[in-house]
Amino acid sequence: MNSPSLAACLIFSACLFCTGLAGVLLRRNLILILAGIELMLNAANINFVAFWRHHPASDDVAGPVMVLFALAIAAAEAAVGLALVISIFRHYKSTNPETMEDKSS
Amino acid sequence: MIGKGILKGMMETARNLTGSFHDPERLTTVSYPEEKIPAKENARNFPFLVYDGDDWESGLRCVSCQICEKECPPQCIYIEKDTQKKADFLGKLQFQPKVFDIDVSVCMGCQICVEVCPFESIRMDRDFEYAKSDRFEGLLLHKEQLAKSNKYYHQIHPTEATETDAIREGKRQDHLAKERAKAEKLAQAKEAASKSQSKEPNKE
Amino acid sequence: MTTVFCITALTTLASAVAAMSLRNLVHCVLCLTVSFIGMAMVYLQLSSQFVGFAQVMVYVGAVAILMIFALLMTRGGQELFMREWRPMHWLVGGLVSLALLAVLVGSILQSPVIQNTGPVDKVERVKDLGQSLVYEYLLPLEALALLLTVALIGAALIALPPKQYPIKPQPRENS
Amino acid sequence: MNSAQATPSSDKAQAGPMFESKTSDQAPSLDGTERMEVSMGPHHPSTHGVFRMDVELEGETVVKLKPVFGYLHRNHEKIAEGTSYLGSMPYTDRLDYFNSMTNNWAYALSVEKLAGIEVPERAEYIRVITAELSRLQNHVCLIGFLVQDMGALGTPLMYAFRERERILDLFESLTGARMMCNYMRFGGCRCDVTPAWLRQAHQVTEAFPRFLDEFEALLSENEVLLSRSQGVGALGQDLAIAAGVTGPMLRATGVNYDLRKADAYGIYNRFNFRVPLGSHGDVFDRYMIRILEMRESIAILRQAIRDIPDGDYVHPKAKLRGFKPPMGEAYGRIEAPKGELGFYLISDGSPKPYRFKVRPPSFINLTILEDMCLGQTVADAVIILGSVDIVLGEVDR
Amino acid sequence: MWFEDLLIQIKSVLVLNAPEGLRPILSAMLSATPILSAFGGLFAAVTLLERKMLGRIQNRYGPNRVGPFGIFQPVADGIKMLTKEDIVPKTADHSIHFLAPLLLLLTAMLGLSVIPYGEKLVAIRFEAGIVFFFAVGGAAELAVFMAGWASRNKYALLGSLRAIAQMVSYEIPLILSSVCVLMAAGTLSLDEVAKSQSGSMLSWYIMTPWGLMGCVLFLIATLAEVNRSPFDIPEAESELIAGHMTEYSGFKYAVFFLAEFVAMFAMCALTATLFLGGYHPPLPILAFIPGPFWLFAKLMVLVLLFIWIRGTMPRLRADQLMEFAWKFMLPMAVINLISTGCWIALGRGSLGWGLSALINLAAYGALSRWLSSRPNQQKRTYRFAEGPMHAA
Repeated sequence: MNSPSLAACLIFSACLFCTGLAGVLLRRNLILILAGIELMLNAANINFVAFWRHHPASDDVAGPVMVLFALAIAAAEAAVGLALVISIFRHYKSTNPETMEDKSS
Repeated sequence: MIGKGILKGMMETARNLTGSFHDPERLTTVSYPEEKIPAKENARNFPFLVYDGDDWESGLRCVSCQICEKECPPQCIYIEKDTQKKADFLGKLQFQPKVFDIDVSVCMGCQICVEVCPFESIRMDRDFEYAKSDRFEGLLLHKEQLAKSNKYYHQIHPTEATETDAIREGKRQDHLAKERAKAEKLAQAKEAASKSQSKEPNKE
Repeated sequence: MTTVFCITALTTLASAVAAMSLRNLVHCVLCLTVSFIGMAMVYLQLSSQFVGFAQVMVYVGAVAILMIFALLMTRGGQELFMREWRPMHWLVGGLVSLALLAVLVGSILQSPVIQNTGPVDKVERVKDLGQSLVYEYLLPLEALALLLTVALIGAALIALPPKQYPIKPQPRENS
Repeated sequence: MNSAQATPSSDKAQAGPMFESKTSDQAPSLDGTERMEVSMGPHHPSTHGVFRMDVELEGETVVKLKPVFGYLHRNHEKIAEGTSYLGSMPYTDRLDYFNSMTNNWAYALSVEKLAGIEVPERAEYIRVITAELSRLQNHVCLIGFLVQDMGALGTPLMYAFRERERILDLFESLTGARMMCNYMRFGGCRCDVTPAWLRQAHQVTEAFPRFLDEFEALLSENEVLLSRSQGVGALGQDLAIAAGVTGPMLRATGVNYDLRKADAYGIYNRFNFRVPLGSHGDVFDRYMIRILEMRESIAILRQAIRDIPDGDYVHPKAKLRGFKPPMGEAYGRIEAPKGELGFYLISDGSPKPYRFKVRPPSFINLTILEDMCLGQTVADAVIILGSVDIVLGEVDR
Repeated sequence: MWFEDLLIQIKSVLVLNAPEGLRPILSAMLSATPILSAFGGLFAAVTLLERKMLGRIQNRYGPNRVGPFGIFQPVADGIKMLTKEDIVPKTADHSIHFLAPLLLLLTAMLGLSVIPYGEKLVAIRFEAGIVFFFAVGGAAELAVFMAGWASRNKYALLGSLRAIAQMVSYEIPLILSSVCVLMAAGTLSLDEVAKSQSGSMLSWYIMTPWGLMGCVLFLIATLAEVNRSPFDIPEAESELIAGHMTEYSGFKYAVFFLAEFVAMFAMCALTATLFLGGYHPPLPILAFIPGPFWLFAKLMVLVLLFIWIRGTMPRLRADQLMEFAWKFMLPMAVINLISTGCWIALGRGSLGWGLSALINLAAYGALSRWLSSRPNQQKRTYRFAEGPMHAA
């Protein structure tokens, strides 16, 4: 299988990263903000694999292993993050970060 | 041990599964239109009108007394008396129904009309395949549809029909006896009258 | 640079953009899932099977479901609509991310890395992966296991409702 | 229970899609989740006829349950006041259409009380036999339905119907109808039983315990059934007595009350049988009490079929037409399979009753549905309803 | 062997005669078509078989109207389903409502692509085939959610949430109980797993104590994963009408139905591959019968077992289902892993066999003792009334 070139992968992941960033900056819902962070993490993961794929060393699997670690961490992050969102929602009756400010003041 | 009860239950269903292939006790259903469970003798469904002889119109036992109409709990019987009378099995002139309708969509088959009928004319049928495409007119049975022969009655409820016939025979005997007695009385009276007067002829 | 990669990448990007911009939050999460699947396909094209499947398993099977549950529990369905539309906010945010994109793409295109290496013919072997996990990266793996356990318990504790059910039946008044 | 229980949250959430409803005027409970109002019925597969439960759910926990009935209201009592005493007899068949025999008996009993009619001994025996047979088929079908409500795909129900069929065949060959028997008359029964019929009834009775053993092997130890029914829908003795619950439901709570013993109506004091009692009052107890009662019914049937005397099957002076009881009132009650079934009659001396009132066991047992369901899950509410043993014909009348 | 070679010959002839550009597509289609058509036919046969067998269990005949012994019943059902009006609720999310059944079917069918049907008959030979299988299975949850959410029906939503909760929690014991086989076979690839069980029946993994326990656990988890009774809580008709399928009718409903059955077949095929020797015959003498036949025979045995269970069992409650997953399935699966480890460490001989059996039996005994000591698993005794009646 002919795999995509490194530049394509990197640009693709940069685009994904920026999409995630835009989501974090623009959306006003905690869950979507978390989703944006997940997108950014994934963009980084693609870079890991792409660099591993294009690295001349043949017997090393550091890239995929890093991705696996990142996956596990992302899963943990999602679990805790979403639990926090639920807990925040119980307290403030909203998942909009701005209304939270209003209430606490 | 958890799972024991479940295994026991599964053995039970397995026994029924295999049993359904060889044990008629475990496969009680029948394939209905091709195969029918033989009807019980007592089975009842909707009423019909019994007639004697071959002609349903003249042989109809109903004398239009309207007791069943009155007693019917859901009031599904509608009777209109005919002005013309006809002779019944005893030779007595009786009314006959001009209209006798039973709305079997209303009838609940309770058999009360049968029990109250003093003329043994209304009896329970056991036919149940009444599906019609027209549920108003189609299920309103008129007397020509309701009239069924005594032979048919014997076919579906042999014991009961024999009993009924015995009752009617008894009634006929009673009647004959009464007629005879009456005739004798009449004859005696006549004799007595003719003896005493012997003038006026009998108008009959 | 194959057509397959182009299609995958464009679909992934499009659904990621949709996930970040749609109004209906459930649609957002579903689009996000599509982009996760797209990324898994990119991994496959980079001949990294196990990572791709793990990606689908973790992100589609777990994270997306978790998000949906969180969405429904926070009545996300009702806060679907962005109540106020603030153009300034969007302008600034959009500009920042576009600027970052420009910087990144520029630096990637200028970087020497992309010139001197072509794709190497190699496949990720599950066996190698497993062996390197338990030999080379044993300590991180253990730490990760601990982290996951802690995260699991922590998440459960945080999300625990303040009151316990079931509700006891109330005695009838005057019975 | 939390504070939100008291807030009026109902009435609005019913119509409209669930996510678009305005939430601000709906008080959420403490943890911010919303209550869901579900109308189970009248066209819901679990509700045993046209019956509706307005259920309010917190997650899957029932916090409020309102039984709504009346969908099958047929004006039974008013119709009875407009027809002759005999004319109401076929209508009583249709109250609890599983047990037309016991319904007939309860009505006949109250009319006999009202008019002071004697019942010949043979008729009493026939009544006991038919009543206990209908108790058998009622209980076995109820258990079938109950397990069906637990999701058992109808297998126990089919077995129950297989056995019920044998009893219905008996009824058919005796009375002509399988369900709407219309068999009892004031002062006896409509027709006599034949020796052949008694032999057949004996066979059915003797075969029944074997079926019960099979049925219990299928169900009684099944772990799924145990965990579904034990501790579910528990009912306390005090509440049960206060609410007027009768029948197996009351006995499952441990109250020793069986009209066959307490009233000894008919000739029940001649038979040797026991009254099983539960101690938890939950769904499993109701299930087991019914199984045990069936075994006792078989004992009664054996004695009755053995001892049935010759004689009249109906009081020779009983009138069919032009029946007019003297002025007065009477309440006749029997232990129907579902509980105490009573008919209250007032006569003004005319051929029609002045007042006709039914005391249906299912209706009164149903009134405490909410008390049993609170704090349980929706799935439990379904089987609690199943364990009450209702027939909507009787509930709505 | 001859059968597989024949199939491969046919395929290579067909592919090689095609124009260059079409070859990969043609090859993929030629791999997919026999699998899909075989399972499509199996679906039709099993719907009939299930109804027949359930009927027999319930002392009925089952469908017997259409054709001799009702064998054309599936055709009639199909015609009925296809000609039925497709009703979509007005407030439903139309696109998602439409996509959900298709996605479910897709996930179910993708699982079939990694099953080895014969030594040479694997549609896609992934090195991590079983991970692919479970990853694709995970997407089914999403489809169920889409169906429930897009219907805008409370019953549907409740049903789909229950389904997701159930599938997520049973995925863990499912994967853990398959891991023991992967440990023993030392590979993630399904055809390697199947190959490692070649020989007679005795070399199947179900013949070891851990394999038996793993197989039982795997089957129970499979029941939950494909929403079959007694775990059909998502569609509990006595509570939730039809769960996430409440608002579906006609063709889409048929697709749901198909997806459910295909998922069941896929899981059964996986069970057969993992524990029952896959395409290997029970005795080496029987090797002249082609491998696919054996796989399908094993699959059918499992499907019949599922139907039998369905005819017997009442349904668990949602919370009891979770309880069962976490309190019985998960500990048992973990202990089973330990027992597998012992078996491997002790050289796969009779010593390891005995120790593994011991561990499993002890664990099962202890767990079932603990579970049946709970308040809702009691054996009760009943008393009969003595003394005076309660005053009326």
